[in-house]
Amino acid sequence: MRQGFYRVESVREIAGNIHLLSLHAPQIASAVRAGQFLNIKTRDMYLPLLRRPFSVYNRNGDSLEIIFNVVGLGTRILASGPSREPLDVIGPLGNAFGTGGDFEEAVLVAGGLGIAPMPMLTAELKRAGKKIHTYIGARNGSQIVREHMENVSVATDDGSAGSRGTVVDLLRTHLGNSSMTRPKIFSCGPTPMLRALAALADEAGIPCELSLESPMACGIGICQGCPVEVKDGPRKYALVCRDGTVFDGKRVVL
Amino acid sequence: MRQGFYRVESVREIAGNIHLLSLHAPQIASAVRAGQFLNIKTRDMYLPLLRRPFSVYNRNGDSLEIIFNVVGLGTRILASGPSREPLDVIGPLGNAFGTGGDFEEAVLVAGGLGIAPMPMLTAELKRAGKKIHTYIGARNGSQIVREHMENVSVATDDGSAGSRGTVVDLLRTHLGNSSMTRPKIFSCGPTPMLRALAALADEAGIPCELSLESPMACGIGICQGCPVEVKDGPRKYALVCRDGTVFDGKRVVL
Amino acid sequence: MANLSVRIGSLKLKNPVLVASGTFGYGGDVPDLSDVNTIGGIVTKSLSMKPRDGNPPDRIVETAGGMLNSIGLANIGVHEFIKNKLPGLRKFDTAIIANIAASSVEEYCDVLTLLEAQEGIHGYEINVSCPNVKEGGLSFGTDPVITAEITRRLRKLTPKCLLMKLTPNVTHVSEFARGVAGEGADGISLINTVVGMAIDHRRRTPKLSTVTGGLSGPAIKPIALAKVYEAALAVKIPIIGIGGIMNTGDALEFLIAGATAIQVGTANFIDPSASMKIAAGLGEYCDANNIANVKDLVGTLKVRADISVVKSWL
Amino acid sequence: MANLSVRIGSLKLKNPVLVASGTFGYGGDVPDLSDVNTIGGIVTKSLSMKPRDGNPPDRIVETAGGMLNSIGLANIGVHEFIKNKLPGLRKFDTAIIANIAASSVEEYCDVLTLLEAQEGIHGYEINVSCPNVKEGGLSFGTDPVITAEITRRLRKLTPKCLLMKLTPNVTHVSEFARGVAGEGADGISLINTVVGMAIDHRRRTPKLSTVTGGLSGPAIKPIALAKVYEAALAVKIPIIGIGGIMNTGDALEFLIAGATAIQVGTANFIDPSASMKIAAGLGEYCDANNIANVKDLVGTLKVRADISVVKSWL
Ligand SMILES: Cc1cc2nc3c(=O)[nH]c(=O)nc-3n(C[C@H](O)[C@H](O)[C@H](O)COP(=O)(O)OP(=O)(O)OC[C@H]3O[C@@H](n4cnc5c(N)ncnc54)[C@H](O)[C@@H]3O)c2cc1C
Ligand SMILES: Cc1cc2nc3c(=O)[nH]c(=O)nc-3n(C[C@H](O)[C@H](O)[C@H](O)COP(=O)(O)OP(=O)(O)OC[C@H]3O[C@@H](n4cnc5c(N)ncnc54)[C@H](O)[C@@H]3O)c2cc1C
Ligand SMILES: Cc1cc2nc3c(=O)[nH]c(=O)nc-3n(C[C@H](O)[C@H](O)[C@H](O)COP(=O)(O)O)c2cc1C
Ligand SMILES: Cc1cc2nc3c(=O)[nH]c(=O)nc-3n(C[C@H](O)[C@H](O)[C@H](O)COP(=O)(O)O)c2cc1C
Ligand code: FES
Ligand code: FES
Repeated sequence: MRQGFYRVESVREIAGNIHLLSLHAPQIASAVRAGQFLNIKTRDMYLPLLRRPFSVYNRNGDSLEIIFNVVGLGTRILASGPSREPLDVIGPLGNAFGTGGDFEEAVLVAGGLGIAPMPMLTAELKRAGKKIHTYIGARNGSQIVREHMENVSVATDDGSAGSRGTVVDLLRTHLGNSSMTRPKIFSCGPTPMLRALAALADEAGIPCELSLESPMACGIGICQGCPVEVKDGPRKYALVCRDGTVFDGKRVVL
Repeated sequence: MRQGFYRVESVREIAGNIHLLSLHAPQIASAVRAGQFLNIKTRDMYLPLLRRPFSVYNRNGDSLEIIFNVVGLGTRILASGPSREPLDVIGPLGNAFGTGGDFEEAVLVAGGLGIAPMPMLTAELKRAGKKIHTYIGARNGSQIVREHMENVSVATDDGSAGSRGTVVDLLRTHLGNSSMTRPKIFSCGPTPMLRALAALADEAGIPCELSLESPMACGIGICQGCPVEVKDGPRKYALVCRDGTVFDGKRVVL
Repeated sequence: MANLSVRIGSLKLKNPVLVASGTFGYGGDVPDLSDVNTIGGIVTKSLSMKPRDGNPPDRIVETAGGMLNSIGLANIGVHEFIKNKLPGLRKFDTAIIANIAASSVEEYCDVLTLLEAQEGIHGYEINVSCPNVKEGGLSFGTDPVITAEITRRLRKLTPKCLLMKLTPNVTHVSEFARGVAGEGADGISLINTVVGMAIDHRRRTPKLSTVTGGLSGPAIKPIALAKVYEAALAVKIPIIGIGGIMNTGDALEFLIAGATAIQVGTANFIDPSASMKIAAGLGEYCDANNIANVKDLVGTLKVRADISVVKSWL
Repeated sequence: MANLSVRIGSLKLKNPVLVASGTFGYGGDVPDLSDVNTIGGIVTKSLSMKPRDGNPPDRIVETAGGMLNSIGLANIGVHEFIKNKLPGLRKFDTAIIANIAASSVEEYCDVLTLLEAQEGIHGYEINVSCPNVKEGGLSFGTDPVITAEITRRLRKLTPKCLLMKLTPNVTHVSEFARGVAGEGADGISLINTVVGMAIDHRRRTPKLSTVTGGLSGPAIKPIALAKVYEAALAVKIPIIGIGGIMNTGDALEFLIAGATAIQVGTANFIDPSASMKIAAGLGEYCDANNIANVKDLVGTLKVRADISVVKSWL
């Protein structure tokens, strides 16, 4: 992990309210792994006060990309376009998805902005020679991002793209109809989705890694602000920013 | 006085660290008088929290101009150029210089950014048929603005333009060497300068109007935040924003 | 259209939004920039028996997300208020609440008695919590016995709505809340400003002439909410929530925490029609969420059953 | 080069900048992003006898210019600290101050006794002011008798630097300051966080699992400065100023107000090297202003002679 000032190369809207920001950050780009995040000071002052965490979406040579929704002040500032000053960024942070392990087919499940880590994950899995299935859930078709992803199936709440319903329901149906060889699930998305997915994985006996979110003050393990309840070990909580963000679905209580 | 959202037309540096901002504000432009000020919300959030007061520098048809130094966050934001959103402005505020009274020659004395109200004042005095002498004091020559002003004499701390020394000393010399017919002094600048000037005016028996500054929370007379001690009347303090900013030099205790 | 009216003692407000004392002049000072007829009420600048000059400059400093003031209760005095301000206020279709500050229990009583003889005042708010004066102010407001005593004395003098405005600068505001509720106050206004200071490190001087002042604005909203929540758990009389309320969302937080009404202070300096926008916003919120009566929102904070709230401060 | 060293009891700090408890882990957690050898000292996360899980999520909320936390003293416990963290800390060339939190007077004593037997600890900071736990914390820190009692008991157990960390959530912090000074504390750390809360008005739920939490960051700097000033006027022992310090200018304000040293808290989350930058900045400031010893700045606030400071809170 390192702290540096990096130039914003571009910011553009790539789907309904979803912005892609490209950052010239060679030192981070050379080290980052799929599932890791950046902690970004969106403006050089006390409002917003804290950094804002974003998954690395893609690596492009010396550049890193993140994608985000405008939800509050920090993302509003980022979406307003490159500022003259470079951004103060800490990264790469968190652990990473376990792409190297003992499995053959990777099942990527993303809800909403949970697609963010999937392009890098896809690239890593391809390098590791895994077969990839990607399931994307969104509110509606306008919010679907598929670039850099493989073998994509889509579910939308309103049925405006892919099947109507949740992405976990879609996966459940697919798992019922097909048989995968030594699959492993990788997921990122809203907590209710992850909870349902962890249950499905458990039922189906498929290993499952979840990338979690939490409000964070530091992102680097020094504030104890981002607990997630874990079932193993002597401690009740692990820290999302330092012990995660990726956790074994069996390990966490969501 | 009114509150409105007005488009920033341009921001440019017109002298060393002095910026000129032009605002499309027809409703204020049609009402404003020399010596009045605008109270500007520099950014739509809680940092900076309060509005920032600026004298009206010039009127240009439907546009109003202000000039300012970058001294803190608010002025840094204004200097960073026109933003997409219009600025939230309250104005015109404060009383105005008494340009219509019983005098023949107007002596304008400005220290530093105290030149701000002088162009509008010059225009009003010209319309009223007064003869004008302008004395400008600055730290150095690079910070002198003379546009829209008449008959300018300059004093700088370092002597890099005009005479070396304070503008009040310069005026004292000039008053000693020349004789004016029914003069009246109009001034704006740092408090120590105004104090010295008021003393000089008193000595010389010349009426004198001073535009004062004060930290302000509201700028519209509802917070009692901007007192200036006055010698007359039953109350110890007057309010700079509402009873001023222009005061008779004899009336105030600086 | 939702019913926005709320009741505090005998006083019915058309909506729960008031402007806070000292942040809106005497009430009618900025007619061009605001329409007070659309809010629930006006709380006047604190009135004392004699006019008060207030503190020397500087009185205002901006801080991160807030501001410090040391006005020192500068006001025209109750006599001039009655003569020159009250007639104008009577024309408004909104509740007029006279805020009273004093340096002795007698002065509180005398000012209230004078005002009680006038038409057009709907209630009183008693400032026992100004941090910027040497007598009265915090020396009263941090003493639960005197605070209760002032309430008791004033209660006898008026049947009108009597609000006690408390300071957050105490260990247990609930103790003060219980005290004034026990003496018959109709409501509790919370919070006055938080004691703070700022230093010009270049000159090594205080930025306020009085060294310390009162902190207000968004910076103190979390503190104000906690105090309102504490008081609302402690007493049954209405709380009027104050502190850093800038928009409708902030106002809703206070109602949900247990405030029956709210006051808008510092926000008036930035936008003199902030309170009007909040009153309108509450209406829209209720309509959009099928809330028939705004008062149904009061004290509706849902606290997780599996968690025992840390109440060490209670 | 100015002399930046300051003394607190028997402890000499190379400069007056420390990192605050709970905001820098155990001290050695972010070596890539900070160089603790350039600051005066590290205050560890609060240590209790047994490990503590801390409070359920959510523990963090951002507010205007500040943040609320409700960590609940989550920590690994003093045994694991001694085993796994202290060895690493010993390698640093900076003062190591162990912060202790406990739910009984005995627990404070027991934890301190354990640490006292170790090499490499230069002092203790006693947290009697955490707003986020049910036992200990504010129930101790708002009681001057217990606070003094804890000081008295601990003073007997160590000759090392003993700092008492007080809460701002009391009416008169000077009362507590005098109490702990009277029992032999070497210094007073001020302030811990201010009780605050935030509500999600859409869900009508508290944003923190424990409803209330502790406010920190720039928003509270004015409050912290006023408390430091109050305490510094009340006692002769050094004050360690804490609260919203983000940069050198902020640190100077605290020194001028009367703090002998300062701690950087929330700023670490935003910039883990904030404290190092401040330590360097103090050196530059002293050099630029011909201040030979940083301690010559302490308590140099110039108050206008014609103004009597409002001290109703003293
Ligand atoms: C590890 C991690 C990775 C993330 N990756 C992405 C991503 O790739 N793309 C994306 O759009 N969003 C991502 N998020 C969520 C993103 O951090 C928030 O949307 C963002 O912080 C909102 O900031 P704001 O100022 O616009 O919103 P505000 O609502 O104004 O933020 C207020 C506070 O709430 C926190 N907050 C708000 N939403 C969230 C959230 N969902 N999770 C955690 N904290 C939140 C903010 O950090 C801030 O402290 C991620 C969050 C985490 C923890
Ligand atoms: C009536 C009036 C007219 C003014 N006209 C001009 C003008 O035409 N051109 C110009 O450059 N400046 C003018 N000023 C000063 C200008 O308002 C300040 O420079 C500006 O507020 C600084 O804001 P900031 O955020 O950049 O600085 P900061 O230092 O960050 O401001 C912090 C706080 O201090 C206040 N403040 C800072 N400097 C001053 C000051 N000199 N007077 C009063 N309050 C201050 C700010 O308003 C704010 O509340 C005027 C001030 C007043 C009262
Ligand atoms: C400039 C100023 C003057 C104030 N004057 C008074 C006053 O005269 N009487 C009073 O009871 N409260 C006074 N207050 C306190 C406010 O009424 C209010 O309680 C406090 O500012 C918190 O609310 P806010 O954060 O919305 O401003 C004053 C506050 C400010 C900022
Ligand atoms: C996330 C967080 C955790 C904290 N944990 C502790 C703690 O364990 N012990 C303690 O004495 N203070 C703790 N504090 C209080 C800080 O040490 C400090 O007193 C306070 O945050 C004010 O300083 P600041 O505004 O610079 O953050 C914590 C503060 C924060 C923000
Ligand atoms: S966000 Fe600070 S420990 Fe995880
Ligand atoms: S600035 Fe508020 S009364 Fe003048």
